[in-house]
Amino acid sequence: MIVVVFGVFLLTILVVTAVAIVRTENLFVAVMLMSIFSLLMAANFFILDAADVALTEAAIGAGITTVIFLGALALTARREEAVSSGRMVPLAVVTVLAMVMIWATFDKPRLGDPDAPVHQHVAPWYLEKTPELIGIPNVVTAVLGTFRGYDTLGEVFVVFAACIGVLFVLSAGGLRDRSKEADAESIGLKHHLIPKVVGRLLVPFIVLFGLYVQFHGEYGPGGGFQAGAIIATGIILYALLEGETNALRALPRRVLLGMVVGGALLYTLVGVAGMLLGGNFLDYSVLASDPVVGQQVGIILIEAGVGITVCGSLLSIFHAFAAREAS
Amino acid sequence: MELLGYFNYWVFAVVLVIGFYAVIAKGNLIKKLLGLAIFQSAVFLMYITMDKIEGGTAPIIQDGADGQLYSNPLPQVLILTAIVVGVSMTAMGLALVVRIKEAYGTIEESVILEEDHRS
Amino acid sequence: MELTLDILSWILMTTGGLFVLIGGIGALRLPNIYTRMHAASLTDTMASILVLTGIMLQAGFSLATIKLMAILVFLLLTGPTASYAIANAALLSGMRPDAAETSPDKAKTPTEPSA
Amino acid sequence: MYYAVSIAILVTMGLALVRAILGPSVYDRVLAANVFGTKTVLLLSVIAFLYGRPDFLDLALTYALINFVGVLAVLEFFQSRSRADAQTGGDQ
Repeated sequence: MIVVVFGVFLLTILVVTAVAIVRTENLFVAVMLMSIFSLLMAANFFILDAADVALTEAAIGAGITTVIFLGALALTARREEAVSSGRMVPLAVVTVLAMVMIWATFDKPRLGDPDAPVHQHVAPWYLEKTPELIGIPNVVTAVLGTFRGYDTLGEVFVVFAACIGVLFVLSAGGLRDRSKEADAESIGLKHHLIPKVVGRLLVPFIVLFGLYVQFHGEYGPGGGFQAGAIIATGIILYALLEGETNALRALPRRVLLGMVVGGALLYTLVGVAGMLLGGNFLDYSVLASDPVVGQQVGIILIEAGVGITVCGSLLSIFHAFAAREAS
Repeated sequence: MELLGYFNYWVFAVVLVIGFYAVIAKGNLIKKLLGLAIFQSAVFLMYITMDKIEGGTAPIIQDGADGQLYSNPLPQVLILTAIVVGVSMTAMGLALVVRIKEAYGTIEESVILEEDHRS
Repeated sequence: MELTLDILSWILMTTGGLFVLIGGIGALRLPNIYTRMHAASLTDTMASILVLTGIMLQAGFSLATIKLMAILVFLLLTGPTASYAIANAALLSGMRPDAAETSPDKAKTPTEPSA
Repeated sequence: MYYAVSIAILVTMGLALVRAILGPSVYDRVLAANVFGTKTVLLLSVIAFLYGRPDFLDLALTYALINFVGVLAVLEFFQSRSRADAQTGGDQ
């Protein structure tokens, strides 16, 4: 019961943070508050029994979002110009909308109501059949990988498309020549001994932990999406410490693009392999003689594809922003 | 206590409209994107609120715990992927903002609209 | 034995909680950025050690204890480094670690110390 | 006793949030965000035990490893800004 009170407290300060983000005129402060907002969201997800979602929010919100927003801020403006007029109409619209939505919530089932419609339909079937059909403890990974594998394939392609879009938009205008001139500029944090030593120590651990999350995703919270984000964060840390160029020397743009394409391709090919072996698209049970083992092999393969694509996309996006900055 | 059961949905509604307000009332494009991220997080919160079940625990099946209730895995799967897609989309928006800044020299909506009218 | 461990971990966790609270109050109430950083970073390390050791005693010998140890080690590595990074950035931006600067209005009296 | 610790951590999170909103300088806000991060690590570890699912410590471990990257990004951001200001003669 006390945990419910914790949730109420966390949600209250979540609202305060959101108001503060909208009110502040300093965009840098807004980004800092956004990272606090993300921490609060993760804690709330955890309290609401969604460990996998909380892990995703942790992996994305703590590092990547802040880094990308700061990269964009460095390229644009750091302050917002105050708008004095025309605030009343949006405020009125928004207040009415909030009222209507709060009024509508009384028709929803209470928090944790076991009779809620959402718990009646397909979810009990997933929970009941996962140990039998897939043989792994983490139902979220099972649903993500096989029961709704088609959906996940779509999401992977959205990430892929977003990455290609960012590269198209930001690379226009002879980026490569300019980034070479800027080599001397991007020294990273070389002059800061303490962060450099500690950071170098941490990079391998972050990547190792990412791999653990990737391959432990069937047994605990984790999976390709989280692992890709964590590994990308580790490599971004390397780039921050050693400078852009050194990070690109370790993982060139071509390799990153290959990862983006290769991961998505791996996912699709697993689906096609299922068809060739006589099943349906993304039906993994034909991949091995024992259907349960086949499902597990399929999940490991597609999770690897997801992880590779997510890691490659996030790193490509980071490098695209950083290269603009240097030019 | 009855009413506390709805608190999550109220917070969802309030945070959603706060994000919406930033999108419609603020002129700064990065502020709009921050508002969009808040809006998106509110939707995540609503889905995850629905998955909670009283006396349940996260849907990772424990050995030797028969009769244990587990929260609903389906909303979690939807939101898990949506978070990663959300950050990619935010990056896409920021890339466009960076290009707008290079073309117009500003990221304030009012100034951009003025420039467009002049040309 | 069981009881001793329980009492010990209870003491550790309560002291840790107290330290967390003191650090939070210090980060809110102290007059300038460097003093606030002092309060915050002190508890980052001390409170983490106490709270996590307390939980470790509860967990016994298991995978959880190893994970808790890893969390503790990483917190002890990153916390002070983050404090260093913030202090360095603040110093570079020209904020002086001035002891006389106790509050915004008093800060104006000794504007430039002769150093 | 898990409850006592969690309540202390939650109150401190609230205080850090107040500091993050009040400022006054941007570094205060970075500091507050950092305090918030470490307190979240502690809170997640405590709640994992409160729920009796210690296998969820992975989450706290993620934050312990990754939170640091945000702070370093801020340092790099300010460093590149001061370098840019030195080149253009500063925009203040």
